[in-house]
Amino acid sequence: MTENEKVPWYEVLQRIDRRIIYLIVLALCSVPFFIPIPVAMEVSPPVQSLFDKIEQIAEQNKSGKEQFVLLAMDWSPSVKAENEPQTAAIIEHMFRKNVRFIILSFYLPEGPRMTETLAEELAKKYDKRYGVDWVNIGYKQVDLPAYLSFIRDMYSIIEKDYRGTPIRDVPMMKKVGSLRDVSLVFEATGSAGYGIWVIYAQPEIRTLEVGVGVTAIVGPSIRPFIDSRQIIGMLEGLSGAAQYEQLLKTRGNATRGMGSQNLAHLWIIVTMALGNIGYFLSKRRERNRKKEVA
Amino acid sequence: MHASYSMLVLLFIFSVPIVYFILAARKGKQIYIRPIAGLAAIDEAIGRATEMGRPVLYSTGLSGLDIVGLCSVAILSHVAKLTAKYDLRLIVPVNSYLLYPVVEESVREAYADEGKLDLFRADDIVYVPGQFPYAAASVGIMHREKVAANFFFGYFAAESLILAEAGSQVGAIQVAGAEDILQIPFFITTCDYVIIGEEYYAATAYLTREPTMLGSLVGQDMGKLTITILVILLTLFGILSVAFPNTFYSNWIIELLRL
Amino acid sequence: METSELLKRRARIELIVVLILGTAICVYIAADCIRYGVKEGFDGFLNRLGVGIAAICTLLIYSFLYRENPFYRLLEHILIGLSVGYSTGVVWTELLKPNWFDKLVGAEGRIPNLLWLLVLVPGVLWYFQLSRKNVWLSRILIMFFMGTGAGLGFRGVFQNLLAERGQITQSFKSILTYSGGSVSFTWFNFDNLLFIVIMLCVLSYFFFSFRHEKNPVLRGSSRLGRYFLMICFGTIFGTTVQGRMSLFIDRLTFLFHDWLGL
Amino acid sequence: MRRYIIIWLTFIGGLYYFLEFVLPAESRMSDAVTEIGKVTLVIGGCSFLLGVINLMRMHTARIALKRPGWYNSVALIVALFAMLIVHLWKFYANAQPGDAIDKVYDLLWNYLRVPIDSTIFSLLAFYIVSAAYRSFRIKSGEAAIMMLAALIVMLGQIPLGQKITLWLKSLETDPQLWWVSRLRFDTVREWLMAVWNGAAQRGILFGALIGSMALSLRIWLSLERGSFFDKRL
Repeated sequence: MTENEKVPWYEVLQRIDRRIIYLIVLALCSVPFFIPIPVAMEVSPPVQSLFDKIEQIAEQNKSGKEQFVLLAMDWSPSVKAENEPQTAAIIEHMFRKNVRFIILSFYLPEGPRMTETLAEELAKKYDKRYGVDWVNIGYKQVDLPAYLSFIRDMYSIIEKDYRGTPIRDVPMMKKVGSLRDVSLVFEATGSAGYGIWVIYAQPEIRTLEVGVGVTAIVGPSIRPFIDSRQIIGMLEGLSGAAQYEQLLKTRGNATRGMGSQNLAHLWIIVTMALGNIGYFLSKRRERNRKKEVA
Repeated sequence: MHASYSMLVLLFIFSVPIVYFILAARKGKQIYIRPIAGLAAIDEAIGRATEMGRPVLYSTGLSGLDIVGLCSVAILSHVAKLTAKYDLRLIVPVNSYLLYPVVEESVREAYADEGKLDLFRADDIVYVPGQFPYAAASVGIMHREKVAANFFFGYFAAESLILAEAGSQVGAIQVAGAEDILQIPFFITTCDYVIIGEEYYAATAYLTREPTMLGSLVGQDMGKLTITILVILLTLFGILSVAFPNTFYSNWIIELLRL
Repeated sequence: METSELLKRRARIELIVVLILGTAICVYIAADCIRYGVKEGFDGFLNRLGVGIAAICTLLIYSFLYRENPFYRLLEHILIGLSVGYSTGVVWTELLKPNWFDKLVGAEGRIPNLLWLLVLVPGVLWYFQLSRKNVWLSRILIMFFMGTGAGLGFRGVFQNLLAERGQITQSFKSILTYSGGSVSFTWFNFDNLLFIVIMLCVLSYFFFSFRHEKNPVLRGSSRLGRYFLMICFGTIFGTTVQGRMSLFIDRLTFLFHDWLGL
Repeated sequence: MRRYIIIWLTFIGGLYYFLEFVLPAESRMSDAVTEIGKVTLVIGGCSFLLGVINLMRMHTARIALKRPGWYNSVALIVALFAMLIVHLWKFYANAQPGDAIDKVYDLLWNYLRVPIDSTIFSLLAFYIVSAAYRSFRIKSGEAAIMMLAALIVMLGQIPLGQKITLWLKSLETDPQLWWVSRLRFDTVREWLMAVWNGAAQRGILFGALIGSMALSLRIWLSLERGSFFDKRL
């Protein structure tokens, strides 16, 4: 196709320069920072059942023996965009309902560190104190054998909390005998970290339920575990966190982010359509040209 | 928590065929593995590359010295034999320093087997650490060398999208295979053929005719057959226990599994 | 000749744009730091300077989308250095010091227990990976850990399949519902039947040692299985779009909200 | 001789945990789990210097030979030791949140590590848009099905997409047309995810679990011994 022959419009459709596409993504994602876009969403069942589980723990704590929540924070800065709002929503809900929780990670040192800053920010809003309302054990590098010993006796491999104070001296830990006092493990992860809690911990401790906050790409592979109730609740990417914030009636980062998600998704659907229209038309033109030649 | 009887029985049912078929295959018993469509696509891609006379790129992704990486090396030696036979240049970017010597040795051996050792260029086996530097380097090679065919076999993470999309822009014919299914959707949109999940190991067994892998695959098929039968029985007994409540007072299979 | 002229012109334009943008950003950061410095003292100044540096790093990395450039490569190497430095430091402070060194030297009143020195014997084997001659020594440790991993793998597989809420035990789905003496086929049962059919077809796709010519049922079910797999991959593509977009939106929130204060 | 040592060590490594799982509780096998856990944890931890040594070997060579981009290696080494030293200094000085060293640590962490890490990863948002635009072509029936599923999932997960079909929700109570209200984007997405995708994922999961069990068996019994893996390993 020599330069001077006018390029048919549907060829142009398929060859818009990469950088123009990127500029439009940048523009569309920036719009909701200035113009509000509707962000109300329908709450999906996995998000609702995780919300109900924490409500149920709060009710039980009023009457029976206090149950705690374990936050397994296996996420790193590269996936903080999705896991951080999820963790913030869960922590806010627990602070509201006076449910006490333990933060730790067996995979990544970064997770507990970033969760601690979240907890301290939210603690100011609900005047909660470290050591009394939540404990951060930080990162413990653990292989499977050590993990099994953790399930059977929590204090076997936990010596100190992340600030260095011996674990026995932390006021809240006096009420936590073993993993049997934990009735929900909330695992926030960018990869398939939920496996060890679902496969190894739950069969040993019947009362333990597992909820996960995962990046959107991992969401679909969690569904068989939700079907078998090995996992009772899931926050799937930013929309999962936004739905949870909607249940809490707060307007956090996730809800703000959904405005940009709206326009970004619509733009991707438009580009897919453009690409395919151009593709079909140019294929039909080729068939016509072949018919003329034949 | 210790194994319940049903777990012990299932462990027995799964393990025996695997060990039996591995040992049988070792003794030379002929094992049938159905042809994997993806492998025909490899030959077609190499044919296309010889027509165009352009180099071929084979990426092992982020795989290290583990089962996934070694299977990728097995498929690589098959591809290397083909490129040697048709005098094509083969470029292999590798991400793991542990896998790098294994890759180099396998390609050199393949070129030697075809008697084309003079064609083998050691600096075509490129070592690039880091996830995104690896993707950027491979994309650079695709554009500079105008590669005719791309092969992606091994463990891929988020950078699969960058590699496959750049490859389809260069107009190369692409075949991919990954055991981890999270990246398969991106390979499907950009490649001509994709080997999915377990097929990845079947492709290695089909190519290398390795007795351990062949026997293990047949043994695993028996395990999958057991699960299929178990699920069908579970459903059947479920229907019977509802349709004829007096004879089948409960779903026997469930009680059996709970022993 | 003509293209090199074009290239030179383009390079000049790029340089001018980069200079203008660069000075504008630096001026804004300087003003911002001074403003906070006055208002909140040195802490505020340091904080805003940090936010300014983070914003510059973010913009430099996004310049990679326009064209490959040395800044992107530099920041990538800094990231690798920071993460390896951090993880090395953390393994010492979180794992080796409390679980090994403290017990060895008997910190906090515990009696020193020299037995822990024996742990170094296998521990050192890792480093034979670097030596050419006796790499096999490091292979002992790798294979031992693979062995323990394999041993534990059995527990993992069977507890996942057959535990009280296992994948097989929960694959029992009622196809007919019995209510008040009558048997009915509700929407719930339809979903269950559909679930089992799709699951078995997808599982049949991964059968490798059966001849498709001999058993047509398998040929049909595995072809169906591949179509069902496509639906599964479609859902993964759909959710990944949302996942990747939120990564960029999070950076935009940082730039607009934290840095520019909009 | 070396091979037999490795084979037996692998077998013994796996044997304890295999028996601990298989034998019933009375076998008192699992009492030692906590002790063994502590020792294996430390042995595993001892390998932590490997990463640093490999990086240093590669990058000091690049600096010595003045290869192109050697200044990047200098930056890498400086960043590595900066983070390591600050981390250890903060630990041993037992710094409280207000101290100077803690501020330097926050500067390195919040304003260098986190932004670079999350920004590099966010480049993927642009690549997925260009992949959707330039490569996601409906070339075959399979691609058409995949595209349809992707569209439903995408529209069902964003507020605007859900709003398109939200008006159907009013029909929920209507005796005849109640099922029409189930055809909203978000309910169809949930149905697609839970049933179609869930079933396919469980099918894949069964295959993967049996595959991992076969792999465990082969490694534990060193059945890989005769295969080409062993020559390579």
